Amino acid sequence: MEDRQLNSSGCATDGGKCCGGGITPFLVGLVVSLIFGWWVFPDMLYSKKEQPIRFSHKVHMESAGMECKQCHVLREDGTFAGLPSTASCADCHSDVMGSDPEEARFVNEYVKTGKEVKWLVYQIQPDNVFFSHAAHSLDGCNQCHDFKESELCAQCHPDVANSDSAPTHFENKLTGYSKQTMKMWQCERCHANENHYGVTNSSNACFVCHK
Amino acid sequence: MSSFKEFKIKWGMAIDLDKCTGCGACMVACQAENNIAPQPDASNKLKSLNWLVVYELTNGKPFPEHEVAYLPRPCMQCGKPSCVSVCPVIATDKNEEGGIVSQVYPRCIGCRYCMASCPYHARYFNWFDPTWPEGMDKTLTPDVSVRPRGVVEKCSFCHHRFMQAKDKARVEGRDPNALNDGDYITSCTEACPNGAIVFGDVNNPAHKVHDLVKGKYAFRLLERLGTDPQVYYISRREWVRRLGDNYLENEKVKG
Amino acid sequence: MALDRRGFLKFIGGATAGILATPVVWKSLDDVSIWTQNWSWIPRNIDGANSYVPTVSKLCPSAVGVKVRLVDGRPVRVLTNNDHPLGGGLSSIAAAEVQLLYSPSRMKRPLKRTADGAYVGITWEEAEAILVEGLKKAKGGDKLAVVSGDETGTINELFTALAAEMGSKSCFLMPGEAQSAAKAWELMGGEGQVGYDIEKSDYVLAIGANVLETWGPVIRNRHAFRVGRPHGEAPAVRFAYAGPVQNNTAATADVWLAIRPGTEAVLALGLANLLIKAGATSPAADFADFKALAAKFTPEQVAAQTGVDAKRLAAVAQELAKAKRPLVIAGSEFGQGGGAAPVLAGLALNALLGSMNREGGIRALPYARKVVPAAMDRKALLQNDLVAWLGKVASGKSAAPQAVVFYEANPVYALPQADAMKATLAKVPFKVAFTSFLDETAMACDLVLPVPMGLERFDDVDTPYGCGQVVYALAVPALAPLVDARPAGDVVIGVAKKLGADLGVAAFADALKAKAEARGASFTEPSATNAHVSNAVLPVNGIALRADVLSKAIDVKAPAFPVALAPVAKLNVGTSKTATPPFNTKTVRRWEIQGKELYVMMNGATAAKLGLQKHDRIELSNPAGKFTARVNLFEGVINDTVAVPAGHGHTAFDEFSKGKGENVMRLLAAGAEPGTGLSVWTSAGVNIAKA
Amino acid sequence: MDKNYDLPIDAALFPEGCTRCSLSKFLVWITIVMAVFGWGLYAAYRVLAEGLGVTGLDDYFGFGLWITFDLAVIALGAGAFFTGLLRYILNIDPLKNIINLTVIVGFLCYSGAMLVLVLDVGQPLRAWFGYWHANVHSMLTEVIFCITCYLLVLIIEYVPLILEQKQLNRNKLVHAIAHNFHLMMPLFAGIGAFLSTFHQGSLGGMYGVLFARPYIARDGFFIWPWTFFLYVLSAVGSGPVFTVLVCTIMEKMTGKQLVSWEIKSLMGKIAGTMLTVYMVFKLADTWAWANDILPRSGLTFDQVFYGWIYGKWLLWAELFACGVLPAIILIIPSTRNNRTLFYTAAILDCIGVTINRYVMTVQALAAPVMPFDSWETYAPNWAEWGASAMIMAYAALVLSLSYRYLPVFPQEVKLNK
Repeated sequence: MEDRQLNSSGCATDGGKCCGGGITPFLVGLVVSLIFGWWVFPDMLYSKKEQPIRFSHKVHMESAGMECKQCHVLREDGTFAGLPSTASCADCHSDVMGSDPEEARFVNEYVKTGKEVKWLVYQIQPDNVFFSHAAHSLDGCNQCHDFKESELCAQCHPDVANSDSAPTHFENKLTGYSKQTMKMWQCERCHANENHYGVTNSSNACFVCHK
Repeated sequence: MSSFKEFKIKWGMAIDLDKCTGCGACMVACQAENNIAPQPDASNKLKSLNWLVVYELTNGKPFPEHEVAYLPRPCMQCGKPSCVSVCPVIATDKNEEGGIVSQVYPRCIGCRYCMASCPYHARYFNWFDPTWPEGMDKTLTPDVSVRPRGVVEKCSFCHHRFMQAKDKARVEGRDPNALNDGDYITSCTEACPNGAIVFGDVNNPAHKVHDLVKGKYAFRLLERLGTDPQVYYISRREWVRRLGDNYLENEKVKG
Repeated sequence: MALDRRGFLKFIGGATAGILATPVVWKSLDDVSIWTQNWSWIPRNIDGANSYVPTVSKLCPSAVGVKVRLVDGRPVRVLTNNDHPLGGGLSSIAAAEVQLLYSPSRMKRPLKRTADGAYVGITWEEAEAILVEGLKKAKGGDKLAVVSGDETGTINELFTALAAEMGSKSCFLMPGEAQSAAKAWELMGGEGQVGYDIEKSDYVLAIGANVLETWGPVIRNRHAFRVGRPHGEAPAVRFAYAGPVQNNTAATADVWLAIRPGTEAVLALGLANLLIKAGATSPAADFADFKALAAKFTPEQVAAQTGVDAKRLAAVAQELAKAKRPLVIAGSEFGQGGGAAPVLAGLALNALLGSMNREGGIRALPYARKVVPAAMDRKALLQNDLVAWLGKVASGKSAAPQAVVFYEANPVYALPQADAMKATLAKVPFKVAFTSFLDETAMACDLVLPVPMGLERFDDVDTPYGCGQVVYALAVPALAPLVDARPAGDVVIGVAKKLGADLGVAAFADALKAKAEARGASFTEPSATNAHVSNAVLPVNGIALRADVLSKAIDVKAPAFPVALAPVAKLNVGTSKTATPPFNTKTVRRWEIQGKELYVMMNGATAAKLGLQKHDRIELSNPAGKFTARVNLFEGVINDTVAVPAGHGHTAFDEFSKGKGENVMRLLAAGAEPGTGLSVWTSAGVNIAKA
Repeated sequence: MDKNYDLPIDAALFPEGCTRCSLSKFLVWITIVMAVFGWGLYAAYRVLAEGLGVTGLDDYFGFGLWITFDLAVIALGAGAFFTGLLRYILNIDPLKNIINLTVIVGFLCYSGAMLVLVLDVGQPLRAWFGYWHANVHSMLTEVIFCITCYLLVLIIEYVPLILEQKQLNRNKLVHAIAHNFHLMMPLFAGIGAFLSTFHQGSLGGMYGVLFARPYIARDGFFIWPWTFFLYVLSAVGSGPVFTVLVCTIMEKMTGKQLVSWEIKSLMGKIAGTMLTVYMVFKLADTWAWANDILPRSGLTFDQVFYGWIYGKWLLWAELFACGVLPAIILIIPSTRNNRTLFYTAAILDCIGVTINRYVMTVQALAAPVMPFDSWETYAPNWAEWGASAMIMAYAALVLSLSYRYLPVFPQEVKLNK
């Protein structure tokens, strides 16, 4: 026992001799962790999910000439309906209208059964966030800006107006949120901008956005 | 200590203590509105979470001279809150038009310093995770987030109703910063069958509460400590008014 | 490359430096804190579109008009309905009604009791078969009894019609103020249902009647109080309350006259004496007799019997005399068991004050006509005295029935002498409960049938006792039943059919439609408020003051017990049918229940006399029963009286009420009121000893 | 190297020239300590897994035993910064004989306090918000930053002591690091003194700013209420003798003399002087509070005490029996050099500061402010005692290991010849 301890301490004393390798191990460690941290880790953190139905905003906007707010409705009491229900889609799609097999699948699997589509929301916010779509209106913002409706929406939402298929949804495995869920600092790009205050009556107060 | 903003709109309450019978409807309506979990045993009042509590006041005289009064105590939404400046992480603030003291649950670290600072005991801590009897969580409203254990919470004057009233005004093309009297009232105000609570903008002469808080019999709790509450009480009974603040023997009560 | 220790340390150093320059640590730190906002075991908000269903609460005894808020069809709140004649605020039960849909004690499916006493779930088909079999054995000769806990619904017509078809008239309501009032009104020769026009009165004297908590349509009463007492201003309507305890009504009343429990009629006659002396009179034929009777109730006499302060009594008499539209409301301080005498004396006072058939006074409201031909009408039903009948069954004077059907009633818990009543009911071979909750009575039944809760069914409220106007309100379902429940009305109609009886209505909904029509309501379908108000009144002619009855009925004996018992009823602890709703445990006052222990109240002088201090554990006992409790000192209780919070001590239901406190009904012994024969249990007494 | 088989098997690790008990005896002691530690660990687990509801805290007493414990140990741990200040900045050389112990005690008090805080905050996973989302107006923010920085300083001060461990120190690099650290010590002592003054003060300030709690509210100077300064003074008036007491307990347990009486007496003199200064201010503060702040709030002196549990005896004990009395004993040389009186005074001094921290925490919360509110009482439960005991066990463990293997006491060899 005594010997072993002496040996081990002996090794420690002549450690100076085996001080080989120079800076290489340090650099190797650095590079390995950088690769892990920037490339491997983000991939591990998110799971990829696709929308249950390949939905084309482009077809609806361009061919059908619709506007965002026709489906993403503000209700009379000022609350926002968010995604349309199957019933409201069925106003047009009561039967298969086009030749797209995805539309046919939608009609058969959802409209006919009355099931709701479990759409994945890219901007889903935590329960503690209160977001008023009524407050972020074209009228309000266009006092100074010159947004088209889809441009205004795209300030926060992915710009899907011209896309034929919905982007992949990245879900954070730890938090359960979408990769694109806005963080508070992103809201503050406008809310902490004092130029907005007098015009939009916005503010950066906590309770403007929290519930 | 930081200074506090003055607001154009100041939401306030005038609670007529001569009209409150202590029935508890406000306390139940508050829990249901704000997604507060029920407690099978709530007999330890120091550990039962309710944003609004009805205190029992007594004139301290023996039978038959005895009188009793009930005092509902929401958060006072102080003009100079003692809780805001002490919070180390800015989880609570008084910065929104209307003067409601905000409490942001995901920011709160649960240090409870704000609770120590509040002489009204208006702040509550989630000692455990909230639980509902099986299925009852389906009755939660979508308006207020459910708080996990370890954070402090308090009455928000049903702040979500303020947001909803503003949104309704917006879609109807009205000015969200000029709500009519009654467009926005708290759940307790609405529930009280005796109409003991009047809620509105204290700064707006068109709102009933504006005149009520200036009445001869209006007072606030612990006024002399300088917290400047936005909740006013009204009582024609002097002993009730006297219980609103600490008085030395020779001091006169207001009203 | 051979990696020695030093090299390894360098590698670790490099890796550490590197990792700090990547998002790994910082992002994780942030995401972990976001994770704490969204713990999977914390329920989430579920968004959706709001909708509102106006209805009336069948759960709350005050029958409050409400609005149910639904989010995508999911009920989340019961809200105030200011447009409803029975609305204008919430009671602490109605406010919790949505949450009670998910009460842990809710009945989820029909149950039958097996031979070993255990309950097993069965299908509705089995349940109805058992019910039909059981009822067949009870055919003919009052072998079936019905006990209903619903005072205002048309459902009673179906149950009583079924009983009639089976040859029985043993149909009872759970005891309440309405029975005492009906008896008194009948004795006076009044027609229809007596009503109190609180809304238009300028001086309301409530004797016993806890008008803001348990008497009549409480929320409607409170609304009148609210209107009569403008915020922060001098009250336009004065309220006076006489009772043994400074209860919720007394708390805000301008005057509290402390009187001993059970002496309401004495107080009323004392006031009558003073008013007559001051010149009050009545055209009643027996006024002279009444005057002679009242003269015996001198202030000294009244003070001695009731304990009231003579000066305060005189002051109230003066205020009554001066008021333009005074109204006297007499009843029981805890909503039952008061007998007819107090109401009779109270109505006589109204007669002296000229309040009969006047705005802000007493109104005679027409009963609605029956819509089920074979049914017993409300008037007849109110004449049946459940407590007296059970007393006869207990003593063997009446034969025990073969079957009893309970509809939303919990007599095992809620009747006076609860222990004895339970034993009596045990004699009945076949007992069925239609109920939403597994209550004490259901636990004593052979068959338990879940009914949808008020928010899940069509139902109605017809002019609750106390209303000054005819009010007919429809309850409409805000949602489909969450459990395997069936509306009792439809079950009864089906069962009757199987027993070979035709009740004359095809479905309960038809009965409701017919009733609405009978009341002259413009709606027969759900409407925005679902309520109809009518100013129809019956003439009040030839009212007698019945001094003959009063002189017999007022029978103030020397107290048999050292301490009088005053139960204190409050709505926040629910009803016997619901127990304490989950949210409401927080509204129970600190020194009312601590853990499992009940606190009872007495004033300092009484406590000193008994050698007691706050928190002392005591035993309350009398021949009816006994229990232990702790002492809370409350100066708002008259001397030599112990005030006991009612509504606790459930032995059924869930963790929110089961086993907490004691049931005061166990200490209340019922006696018969001389002259009227009504059962009374408002003047109980107890022995108190340190435990 | 000759092997002496009479020595404990880990003798090679002992400080130069020192003897220690056998390893088995040491392990028995460590086992006892670890048992206590385990109990606390279980309490900590329950608190973290289920929530703070398992403690005796409630909505009236959001602060309780743990905060009292934190404040008390931080005050008593002040021996570290003040002795450091005197030793390195003011060059009072004899203090080098006890400075190592003050550093260890300081480190233990501060790290222990931080550990308790992890349990005491409801959301420990968000604790970093204190740095990232700091509210500059909050005294607690000042506390968080100062305590964290000061704990780093204490670690830096503790590290060279570890590196001076006999076997480690044979390594030239380690030796060089330890040596250089020592040269920088005055710098760290200075930073430490600065940080520590501020956080001791801001702990007091935390209470003094609670203007709606008349029991603890105090007027003050600039942004700091008087309690800010009182806390600094009371800490330096008790920290040095606490270190002496720890040292004496270690002496009793080890049966050795570790620090000479002169040094202890010197520490006593330092503490006594500061305590005297403190008591002058504390008495003045109490007088002003009773005659100005309370009546301004509509309260009388009698109203802020209640029954036995929150009785006036606590105040009298704090001010006189545990304040004025030890101050007198410690400043008068003849009484100070009477060992019995000295130790009595030291113990009373520490008790006095603990009472102060207790009443400022618990009684302040117990005292009702709304006239219709009631006095409530608080008693810590097993979970709080357990977690506190865990910290004591942790301290005992670190002290035991440090004593056994590190050259903590420069005089030990000489004094035990």
